[in-house]
Amino acid sequence: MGAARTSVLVQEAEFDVAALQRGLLRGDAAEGAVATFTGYVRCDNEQRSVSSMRLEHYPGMTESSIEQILDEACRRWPLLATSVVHRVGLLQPGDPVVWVGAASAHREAAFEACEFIMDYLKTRAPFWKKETGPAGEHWVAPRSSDDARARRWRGGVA
Amino acid sequence: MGAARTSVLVQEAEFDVAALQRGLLRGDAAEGAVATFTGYVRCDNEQRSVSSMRLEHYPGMTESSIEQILDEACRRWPLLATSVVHRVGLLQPGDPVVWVGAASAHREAAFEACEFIMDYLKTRAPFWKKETGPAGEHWVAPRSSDDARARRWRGGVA
Amino acid sequence: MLKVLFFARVRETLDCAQLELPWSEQVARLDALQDSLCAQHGARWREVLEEDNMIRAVNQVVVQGDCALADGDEVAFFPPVTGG
Amino acid sequence: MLKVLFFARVRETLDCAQLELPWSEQVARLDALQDSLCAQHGARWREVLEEDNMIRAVNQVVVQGDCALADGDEVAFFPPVTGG
Repeated sequence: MGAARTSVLVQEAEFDVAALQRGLLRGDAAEGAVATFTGYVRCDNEQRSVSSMRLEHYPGMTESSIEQILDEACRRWPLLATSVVHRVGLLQPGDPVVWVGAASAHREAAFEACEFIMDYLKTRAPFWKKETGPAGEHWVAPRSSDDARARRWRGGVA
Repeated sequence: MGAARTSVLVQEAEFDVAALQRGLLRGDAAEGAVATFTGYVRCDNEQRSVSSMRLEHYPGMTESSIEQILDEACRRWPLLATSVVHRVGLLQPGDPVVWVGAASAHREAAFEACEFIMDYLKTRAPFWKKETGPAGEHWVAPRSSDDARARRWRGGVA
Repeated sequence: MLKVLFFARVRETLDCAQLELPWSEQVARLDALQDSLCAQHGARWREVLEEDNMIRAVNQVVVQGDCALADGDEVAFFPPVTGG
Repeated sequence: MLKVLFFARVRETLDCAQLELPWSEQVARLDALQDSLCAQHGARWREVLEEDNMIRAVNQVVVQGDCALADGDEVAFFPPVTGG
Protein backbone atom coordinates (compact mmCIF):
# COMPACT_ATOMS: atom_id res chain seq x y z
CA MET A 1 0.00 0.00 0.00
CA GLY A 2 3.04 2.30 -0.07
CA ALA A 3 4.15 4.71 2.61
CA ALA A 4 1.50 6.44 4.67
CA ARG A 5 1.16 10.15 4.00
CA THR A 6 1.67 12.44 6.99
CA SER A 7 1.04 16.13 7.44
CA VAL A 8 1.84 18.53 10.29
CA LEU A 9 0.59 22.11 10.53
CA VAL A 10 1.24 24.57 13.38
CA GLN A 11 -0.74 27.73 12.79
CA GLU A 12 -2.62 30.62 14.37
CA ALA A 13 -5.58 30.38 11.98
CA GLU A 14 -8.68 28.31 12.63
CA PHE A 15 -8.94 25.07 10.65
CA ASP A 16 -11.66 23.41 8.56
CA VAL A 17 -12.32 19.87 9.78
CA ALA A 18 -14.07 18.84 6.55
CA ALA A 19 -11.12 19.95 4.39
CA LEU A 20 -8.67 18.24 6.75
CA GLN A 21 -10.64 15.00 6.58
CA ARG A 22 -10.80 15.14 2.76
CA GLY A 23 -7.03 15.66 2.80
CA LEU A 24 -6.58 12.24 4.41
CA LEU A 25 -8.20 10.43 1.48
CA ARG A 26 -6.06 9.32 -1.46
CA GLY A 27 -8.95 9.26 -3.92
CA ASP A 28 -8.67 5.56 -4.72
CA ALA A 29 -11.20 4.40 -2.08
CA ALA A 30 -8.60 2.36 -0.18
CA GLU A 31 -9.72 3.93 3.10
CA GLY A 32 -12.52 2.24 5.00
CA ALA A 33 -12.08 4.19 8.21
CA VAL A 34 -11.17 7.70 9.35
CA ALA A 35 -10.96 8.51 13.05
CA THR A 36 -10.55 12.13 14.11
CA PHE A 37 -10.13 14.05 17.32
CA THR A 38 -10.69 17.76 17.88
CA GLY A 39 -9.66 19.45 21.12
CA TYR A 40 -11.38 22.69 22.13
CA VAL A 41 -10.65 25.43 24.67
CA ARG A 42 -13.08 24.81 27.53
CA CYS A 43 -14.84 27.56 29.48
CA ASP A 44 -13.42 26.02 32.64
CA ASN A 45 -10.40 23.89 33.46
CA GLU A 46 -10.01 22.09 36.77
CA GLN A 47 -12.65 24.34 38.38
CA ARG A 48 -11.01 27.53 37.10
CA SER A 49 -13.06 29.76 34.81
CA VAL A 50 -11.18 30.52 31.58
CA SER A 51 -11.69 33.72 29.60
CA SER A 52 -8.83 33.18 27.13
CA MET A 53 -5.88 30.92 26.46
CA ARG A 54 -2.48 31.64 24.95
CA LEU A 55 -0.52 28.81 23.37
CA GLU A 56 3.26 29.09 23.18
CA HIS A 57 5.43 26.58 21.34
CA TYR A 58 9.02 25.85 20.30
CA PRO A 59 9.12 26.53 16.55
CA GLY A 60 11.04 23.84 14.72
CA MET A 61 11.05 21.33 17.55
CA THR A 62 7.24 21.40 17.59
CA GLU A 63 6.98 20.25 13.98
CA SER A 64 9.76 17.68 14.20
CA SER A 65 8.41 16.19 17.44
CA ILE A 66 4.93 15.80 15.91
CA GLU A 67 6.43 14.25 12.77
CA GLN A 68 8.20 11.73 14.99
CA ILE A 69 4.91 10.89 16.69
CA LEU A 70 3.22 10.36 13.32
CA ASP A 71 6.11 8.22 12.06
CA GLU A 72 5.86 6.09 15.18
CA ALA A 73 2.08 5.71 14.62
CA CYS A 74 2.74 4.63 11.01
CA ARG A 75 5.18 1.99 12.24
CA ARG A 76 2.68 0.64 14.76
CA TRP A 77 -0.49 0.58 12.65
CA PRO A 78 -1.27 0.01 8.94
CA LEU A 79 -2.23 3.63 8.26
CA LEU A 80 -2.88 5.17 4.86
CA ALA A 81 -2.61 8.77 6.08
CA THR A 82 -2.40 10.74 9.29
CA SER A 83 -2.42 14.43 9.98
CA VAL A 84 -2.13 16.91 12.86
CA VAL A 85 -3.02 20.59 13.03
CA HIS A 86 -2.19 22.45 16.24
CA ARG A 87 -2.98 26.10 16.78
CA VAL A 88 -0.81 28.58 18.67
CA GLY A 89 -1.36 32.15 19.86
CA LEU A 90 -4.45 33.61 21.52
CA LEU A 91 -7.60 31.47 21.67
CA GLN A 92 -11.03 31.85 23.24
CA PRO A 93 -13.26 29.27 24.97
CA GLY A 94 -14.99 27.19 22.30
CA ASP A 95 -12.12 27.62 19.83
CA PRO A 96 -10.69 24.42 18.35
CA VAL A 97 -7.05 23.94 19.40
CA VAL A 98 -5.93 20.69 17.87
CA TRP A 99 -7.10 18.24 15.20
CA VAL A 100 -5.79 14.73 14.67
CA GLY A 101 -6.93 12.45 11.84
CA ALA A 102 -5.97 8.89 10.94
CA ALA A 103 -7.09 6.91 7.89
CA SER A 104 -6.81 3.17 7.45
CA ALA A 105 -8.54 0.29 5.70
CA HIS A 106 -10.13 -0.77 8.99
CA ARG A 107 -11.37 1.07 12.04
CA GLU A 108 -9.23 -0.55 14.73
CA ALA A 109 -6.02 0.97 13.33
CA ALA A 110 -7.65 4.36 12.73
CA PHE A 111 -9.04 4.61 16.28
CA GLU A 112 -5.93 3.39 18.05
CA ALA A 113 -3.55 5.54 16.03
CA CYS A 114 -5.67 8.65 16.60
CA GLU A 115 -5.71 8.07 20.34
CA PHE A 116 -2.00 7.25 20.44
CA ILE A 117 -1.15 10.46 18.56
CA MET A 118 -3.22 12.58 20.96
CA ASP A 119 -1.68 10.93 24.01
CA TYR A 120 1.82 11.57 22.67
CA LEU A 121 1.03 15.12 21.57
CA LYS A 122 -0.10 15.88 25.10
CA THR A 123 3.13 14.65 26.64
CA ARG A 124 5.86 15.13 23.99
CA ALA A 125 5.14 18.09 21.73
CA PRO A 126 6.53 21.39 23.08
CA PHE A 127 3.36 23.44 23.55
CA TRP A 128 2.47 25.34 26.70
CA LYS A 129 -0.91 26.77 27.62
CA LYS A 130 -1.40 29.92 29.65
CA GLU A 131 -4.94 30.59 30.80
CA THR A 132 -6.43 33.96 31.63
CA GLY A 133 -9.37 34.04 34.05
CA PRO A 134 -10.85 36.05 36.92
CA ALA A 135 -7.77 35.26 39.04
CA GLY A 136 -5.37 36.50 36.37
CA GLU A 137 -2.92 34.55 34.28
CA HIS A 138 -1.98 30.98 35.01
CA TRP A 139 0.34 28.47 33.31
CA VAL A 140 -1.57 25.23 32.92
CA ALA A 141 0.04 22.38 34.85
CA PRO A 142 0.50 19.00 33.19
CA ARG A 143 -2.08 16.39 34.17
CA SER A 144 -0.73 13.17 35.63
CA SER A 145 -3.56 11.35 33.83
CA ASP A 146 -2.00 12.44 30.53
CA ASP A 147 1.28 10.83 31.49
CA ALA A 148 -0.56 7.68 32.51
CA ARG A 149 -2.40 7.55 29.17
CA ALA A 150 0.84 8.00 27.21
CA ARG A 151 2.52 5.22 29.21
CA ARG A 152 -0.17 2.76 28.06
CA TRP A 153 1.49 2.63 24.64
CA ARG A 154 5.00 1.77 25.83
CA GLY A 155 4.54 -1.97 25.51
CA GLY A 156 3.75 -1.71 21.80
CA VAL A 157 0.31 -1.90 20.17
CA ALA A 158 -2.40 -2.06 22.87
CA MET B 1 -24.22 19.06 33.22
CA GLY B 2 -27.72 17.87 32.26
CA ALA B 3 -28.67 15.07 29.93
CA ALA B 4 -26.47 14.40 26.94
CA ARG B 5 -28.03 15.28 23.61
CA THR B 6 -28.33 12.45 21.10
CA SER B 7 -29.21 12.45 17.42
CA VAL B 8 -29.83 9.61 14.96
CA LEU B 9 -30.24 10.04 11.21
CA VAL B 10 -30.77 7.29 8.62
CA GLN B 11 -30.70 8.76 5.16
CA GLU B 12 -29.78 8.24 1.50
CA ALA B 13 -28.12 11.63 1.13
CA GLU B 14 -24.43 12.30 1.71
CA PHE B 15 -23.58 14.08 4.95
CA ASP B 16 -21.39 17.06 5.88
CA VAL B 17 -18.89 16.13 8.59
CA ALA B 18 -18.21 19.76 9.54
CA ALA B 19 -21.91 20.49 10.09
CA LEU B 20 -22.35 17.26 12.05
CA GLN B 21 -19.41 18.12 14.28
CA ARG B 22 -20.76 21.65 14.91
CA GLY B 23 -24.07 20.04 15.82
CA LEU B 24 -22.39 18.27 18.75
CA LEU B 25 -21.38 21.56 20.39
CA ARG B 26 -23.75 23.27 22.81
CA GLY B 27 -22.27 26.71 22.32
CA ASP B 28 -21.20 27.18 25.94
CA ALA B 29 -17.66 25.81 25.49
CA ALA B 30 -18.23 22.93 27.89
CA GLU B 31 -16.76 20.48 25.35
CA GLY B 32 -13.02 19.92 25.43
CA ALA B 33 -13.03 16.88 23.18
CA VAL B 34 -14.84 15.60 20.11
CA ALA B 35 -13.99 12.18 18.68
CA THR B 36 -15.48 11.18 15.34
CA PHE B 37 -15.45 8.18 13.08
CA THR B 38 -16.36 8.03 9.39
CA GLY B 39 -16.72 4.72 7.56
CA TYR B 40 -16.31 4.66 3.77
CA VAL B 41 -17.14 2.14 1.05
CA ARG B 42 -13.81 0.57 0.10
CA CYS B 43 -12.80 -0.36 -3.44
CA ASP B 44 -12.14 -3.87 -2.18
CA ASN B 45 -13.42 -5.97 0.69
CA GLU B 46 -11.75 -9.21 1.78
CA GLN B 47 -9.93 -9.45 -1.58
CA ARG B 48 -13.10 -8.87 -3.60
CA SER B 49 -13.21 -5.85 -5.90
CA VAL B 50 -16.29 -3.70 -5.19
CA SER B 51 -17.98 -1.60 -7.88
CA SER B 52 -21.00 -0.58 -5.81
CA MET B 53 -22.72 -1.32 -2.51
CA ARG B 54 -26.42 -1.36 -1.59
CA LEU B 55 -27.42 -0.87 2.03
CA GLU B 56 -30.74 -2.28 3.22
CA HIS B 57 -32.15 -1.62 6.69
CA TYR B 58 -35.19 -2.24 8.90
CA PRO B 59 -36.93 1.15 9.12
CA GLY B 60 -38.07 1.90 12.65
CA MET B 61 -35.95 -0.75 14.32
CA THR B 62 -32.82 0.83 12.85
CA GLU B 63 -33.45 4.15 14.53
CA SER B 64 -34.56 2.67 17.85
CA SER B 65 -31.61 0.28 18.02
CA ILE B 66 -29.15 3.12 17.39
CA GLU B 67 -30.89 5.26 20.02
CA GLN B 68 -30.45 2.41 22.49
CA ILE B 69 -26.75 2.23 21.66
CA LEU B 70 -26.37 5.99 22.22
CA ASP B 71 -28.31 5.82 25.50
CA GLU B 72 -26.04 3.03 26.67
CA ALA B 73 -22.96 5.11 25.72
CA CYS B 74 -24.37 8.06 27.71
CA ARG B 75 -24.81 5.83 30.76
CA ARG B 76 -21.23 4.57 30.51
CA TRP B 77 -19.38 7.83 29.83
CA PRO B 78 -19.87 11.49 30.83
CA LEU B 79 -20.89 12.63 27.34
CA LEU B 80 -22.26 16.03 26.42
CA ALA B 81 -23.57 14.96 23.00
CA THR B 82 -23.40 12.04 20.64
CA SER B 83 -24.70 11.55 17.13
CA VAL B 84 -24.91 8.92 14.40
CA VAL B 85 -25.68 9.26 10.70
CA HIS B 86 -25.96 6.07 8.66
CA ARG B 87 -26.67 6.04 4.95
CA VAL B 88 -28.83 3.50 3.12
CA GLY B 89 -29.43 2.79 -0.57
CA LEU B 90 -26.91 2.65 -3.38
CA LEU B 91 -23.32 3.77 -2.64
CA GLN B 92 -20.07 3.83 -4.61
CA PRO B 93 -16.49 3.12 -3.46
CA GLY B 94 -15.18 6.20 -1.67
CA ASP B 95 -18.64 7.23 -0.46
CA PRO B 96 -19.00 7.84 3.27
CA VAL B 97 -21.42 5.33 4.83
CA VAL B 98 -21.53 6.13 8.53
CA TRP B 99 -20.51 8.95 10.85
CA VAL B 100 -20.29 8.76 14.64
CA GLY B 101 -19.43 11.71 16.85
CA ALA B 102 -19.05 11.98 20.64
CA ALA B 103 -18.41 15.15 22.64
CA SER B 104 -17.21 15.29 26.24
CA ALA B 105 -15.22 17.51 28.56
CA HIS B 106 -12.23 15.17 28.24
CA ARG B 107 -10.86 13.01 25.47
CA GLU B 108 -10.93 9.62 27.15
CA ALA B 109 -14.74 9.55 27.27
CA ALA B 110 -15.07 10.91 23.73
CA PHE B 111 -12.70 8.32 22.24
CA GLU B 112 -14.09 5.34 24.12
CA ALA B 113 -17.73 6.23 23.49
CA CYS B 114 -17.09 6.73 19.77
CA GLU B 115 -15.41 3.35 19.48
CA PHE B 116 -18.10 1.65 21.58
CA ILE B 117 -20.86 3.10 19.41
CA MET B 118 -19.16 1.89 16.20
CA ASP B 119 -18.61 -1.59 17.63
CA TYR B 120 -22.26 -1.85 18.64
CA LEU B 121 -23.54 -0.38 15.37
CA LYS B 122 -21.62 -3.06 13.50
CA THR B 123 -23.19 -5.87 15.49
CA ARG B 124 -26.62 -4.62 16.65
CA ALA B 125 -28.13 -2.16 14.18
CA PRO B 126 -30.19 -3.85 11.43
CA PHE B 127 -28.28 -2.85 8.29
CA TRP B 128 -27.19 -5.25 5.57
CA LYS B 129 -24.66 -4.61 2.83
CA LYS B 130 -24.84 -6.12 -0.63
CA GLU B 131 -21.77 -5.64 -2.79
CA THR B 132 -21.67 -5.65 -6.56
CA GLY B 133 -18.38 -6.58 -8.24
CA PRO B 134 -16.96 -8.48 -11.20
CA ALA B 135 -18.36 -11.73 -9.79
CA GLY B 136 -21.86 -10.29 -9.45
CA GLU B 137 -23.85 -9.50 -6.32
CA HIS B 138 -22.83 -10.70 -2.91
CA TRP B 139 -24.32 -10.24 0.56
CA VAL B 140 -21.50 -9.20 2.89
CA ALA B 141 -20.91 -11.73 5.67
CA PRO B 142 -20.45 -10.55 9.23
CA ARG B 143 -16.83 -10.44 10.40
CA SER B 144 -16.05 -12.45 13.51
CA SER B 145 -13.59 -9.68 14.48
CA ASP B 146 -16.58 -7.30 14.77
CA ASP B 147 -18.25 -9.64 17.25
CA ALA B 148 -15.00 -9.91 19.18
CA ARG B 149 -14.67 -6.11 19.33
CA ALA B 150 -18.25 -5.70 20.53
CA ARG B 151 -17.71 -8.31 23.25
CA ARG B 152 -14.87 -6.23 24.71
CA TRP B 153 -17.45 -3.84 26.18
CA ARG B 154 -19.56 -6.42 28.00
CA GLY B 155 -17.73 -6.10 31.29
CA GLY B 156 -18.52 -2.38 31.53
CA VAL B 157 -16.20 0.51 30.75
CA ALA B 158 -12.92 -0.78 29.28
CA MET C 1 -53.23 -9.87 12.80
CA LEU C 2 -49.49 -10.64 12.82
CA LYS C 3 -47.13 -8.82 10.46
CA VAL C 4 -44.03 -10.79 9.43
CA LEU C 5 -41.04 -9.12 7.77
CA PHE C 6 -37.98 -10.61 6.06
CA PHE C 7 -34.78 -8.73 5.30
CA ALA C 8 -31.66 -8.95 3.13
CA ARG C 9 -30.59 -12.45 2.08
CA VAL C 10 -33.62 -13.99 3.85
CA ARG C 11 -36.00 -11.74 1.93
CA GLU C 12 -34.31 -12.57 -1.36
CA THR C 13 -34.10 -16.32 -0.77
CA LEU C 14 -37.75 -16.59 0.27
CA ASP C 15 -38.76 -14.03 -2.35
CA CYS C 16 -40.95 -12.42 0.30
CA ALA C 17 -40.50 -9.05 2.02
CA GLN C 18 -43.62 -9.08 4.15
CA LEU C 19 -46.75 -11.09 4.89
CA GLU C 20 -49.66 -10.84 7.27
CA LEU C 21 -51.63 -13.58 8.90
CA PRO C 22 -54.41 -13.64 11.44
CA TRP C 23 -53.38 -14.08 15.06
CA SER C 24 -54.67 -17.34 16.60
CA GLU C 25 -53.77 -19.71 19.42
CA GLN C 26 -51.80 -21.72 16.82
CA VAL C 27 -49.40 -18.80 16.26
CA ALA C 28 -49.43 -17.37 19.78
CA ARG C 29 -45.72 -18.06 20.24
CA LEU C 30 -42.70 -17.26 18.03
CA ASP C 31 -41.57 -20.87 17.53
CA ALA C 32 -45.13 -21.87 16.65
CA LEU C 33 -45.37 -19.04 14.11
CA GLN C 34 -42.11 -20.13 12.51
CA ASP C 35 -43.31 -23.76 12.30
CA SER C 36 -46.57 -22.63 10.79
CA LEU C 37 -44.76 -20.55 8.12
CA CYS C 38 -42.47 -23.48 7.26
CA ALA C 39 -45.39 -25.93 7.11
CA GLN C 40 -47.28 -23.60 4.81
CA HIS C 41 -44.42 -22.59 2.48
CA GLY C 42 -42.35 -25.78 2.29
CA ALA C 43 -38.83 -27.12 2.79
CA ARG C 44 -36.98 -24.07 1.42
CA TRP C 45 -38.52 -21.86 4.09
CA ARG C 46 -37.71 -24.34 6.82
CA GLU C 47 -34.10 -24.56 5.64
CA VAL C 48 -33.68 -20.77 5.69
CA LEU C 49 -35.61 -19.90 8.85
CA GLU C 50 -33.94 -22.67 10.85
CA GLU C 51 -30.41 -21.51 9.98
CA ASP C 52 -28.22 -21.34 13.07
CA ASN C 53 -27.50 -17.63 12.82
CA MET C 54 -31.05 -16.50 11.94
CA ILE C 55 -32.09 -13.49 14.02
CA ARG C 56 -35.67 -13.01 15.13
CA ALA C 57 -37.16 -9.73 16.34
CA VAL C 58 -40.58 -9.06 17.86
CA ASN C 59 -41.83 -5.49 17.74
CA GLN C 60 -38.39 -4.39 16.54
CA VAL C 61 -36.51 -5.91 19.47
CA VAL C 62 -34.26 -8.93 18.96
CA VAL C 63 -35.42 -11.93 20.99
CA GLN C 64 -33.37 -14.93 22.09
CA GLY C 65 -35.39 -18.15 22.13
CA ASP C 66 -39.15 -18.47 22.09
CA CYS C 67 -41.64 -15.85 23.28
CA ALA C 68 -45.36 -15.13 23.29
CA LEU C 69 -46.95 -13.23 20.41
CA ALA C 70 -49.98 -10.96 20.80
CA ASP C 71 -52.42 -9.81 18.18
CA GLY C 72 -50.90 -6.87 16.29
CA ASP C 73 -47.26 -7.88 16.89
CA GLU C 74 -44.60 -7.34 14.23
CA VAL C 75 -42.18 -10.23 13.75
CA ALA C 76 -38.99 -10.06 11.66
CA PHE C 77 -36.50 -12.64 10.42
CA PHE C 78 -33.08 -11.50 9.25
CA PRO C 79 -29.45 -12.58 8.92
CA PRO C 80 -26.61 -11.18 11.07
CA VAL C 81 -26.24 -7.44 10.53
CA THR C 82 -23.40 -5.96 8.49
CA GLY C 83 -23.75 -2.17 8.65
CA GLY C 84 -21.37 0.46 9.87
CA MET D 1 28.62 29.74 19.72
CA LEU D 2 25.85 28.07 21.78
CA LYS D 3 22.27 29.26 21.50
CA VAL D 4 20.16 28.83 24.66
CA LEU D 5 16.36 29.12 24.60
CA PHE D 6 13.84 29.32 27.44
CA PHE D 7 10.12 28.70 27.09
CA ALA D 8 6.83 29.34 28.88
CA ARG D 9 7.06 29.69 32.69
CA VAL D 10 10.84 29.33 32.57
CA ARG D 11 11.17 32.16 30.05
CA GLU D 12 8.88 34.38 32.13
CA THR D 13 10.52 33.65 35.45
CA LEU D 14 14.03 34.22 34.13
CA ASP D 15 12.80 37.13 31.99
CA CYS D 16 14.90 35.71 29.18
CA ALA D 17 13.76 34.10 25.94
CA GLN D 18 17.14 33.49 24.37
CA LEU D 19 20.84 34.07 24.88
CA GLU D 20 24.02 33.17 23.06
CA LEU D 21 27.41 32.42 24.46
CA PRO D 22 30.69 31.32 22.95
CA TRP D 23 31.37 27.60 22.98
CA SER D 24 34.38 26.65 25.11
CA GLU D 25 35.68 23.64 27.00
CA GLN D 26 33.97 25.07 30.10
CA VAL D 27 30.53 24.64 28.47
CA ALA D 28 31.26 21.54 26.42
CA ARG D 29 28.65 19.52 28.34
CA LEU D 30 25.01 20.26 29.19
CA ASP D 31 25.43 20.10 32.97
CA ALA D 32 28.45 22.37 32.73
CA LEU D 33 26.51 24.87 30.62
CA GLN D 34 23.69 24.90 33.16
CA ASP D 35 26.14 25.47 36.04
CA SER D 36 27.78 28.25 34.13
CA LEU D 37 24.44 29.99 33.48
CA CYS D 38 23.48 29.68 37.15
CA ALA D 39 26.86 30.97 38.33
CA GLN D 40 26.60 33.95 36.00
CA HIS D 41 22.93 34.88 36.63
CA GLY D 42 22.49 34.04 40.30
CA ALA D 43 20.34 32.06 42.72
CA ARG D 44 17.01 32.61 40.93
CA TRP D 45 18.34 30.92 37.80
CA ARG D 46 19.72 28.02 39.79
CA GLU D 47 16.41 27.55 41.57
CA VAL D 48 14.47 27.44 38.28
CA LEU D 49 16.86 25.45 36.12
CA GLU D 50 17.41 22.83 38.82
CA GLU D 51 13.68 22.16 39.25
CA ASP D 52 12.93 18.42 39.27
CA ASN D 53 10.68 18.48 36.24
CA MET D 54 12.80 20.83 34.09
CA ILE D 55 13.12 19.50 30.54
CA ARG D 56 16.31 20.03 28.55
CA ALA D 57 16.59 19.68 24.79
CA VAL D 58 19.70 19.79 22.60
CA ASN D 59 19.18 20.56 18.93
CA GLN D 60 15.42 20.22 19.46
CA VAL D 61 15.61 16.73 20.92
CA VAL D 62 14.82 16.11 24.59
CA VAL D 63 17.81 14.67 26.45
CA GLN D 64 17.82 12.70 29.69
CA GLY D 65 20.85 13.40 31.84
CA ASP D 66 24.08 15.02 30.73
CA CYS D 67 25.46 15.10 27.19
CA ALA D 68 28.23 16.70 25.15
CA LEU D 69 27.67 20.06 23.45
CA ALA D 70 29.37 21.07 20.21
CA ASP D 71 29.93 24.52 18.82
CA GLY D 72 26.71 25.66 17.12
CA ASP D 73 24.36 23.55 19.25
CA GLU D 74 20.95 24.83 20.31
CA VAL D 75 19.99 24.14 23.93
CA ALA D 76 16.53 24.69 25.39
CA PHE D 77 15.10 24.65 28.92
CA PHE D 78 11.35 24.30 29.39
CA PRO D 79 8.69 23.01 31.79
CA PRO D 80 6.54 19.91 31.13
CA VAL D 81 4.46 20.39 27.99
CA THR D 82 0.72 21.08 28.12
CA GLY D 83 -0.51 21.22 24.53
CA GLY D 84 -3.17 19.20 22.75
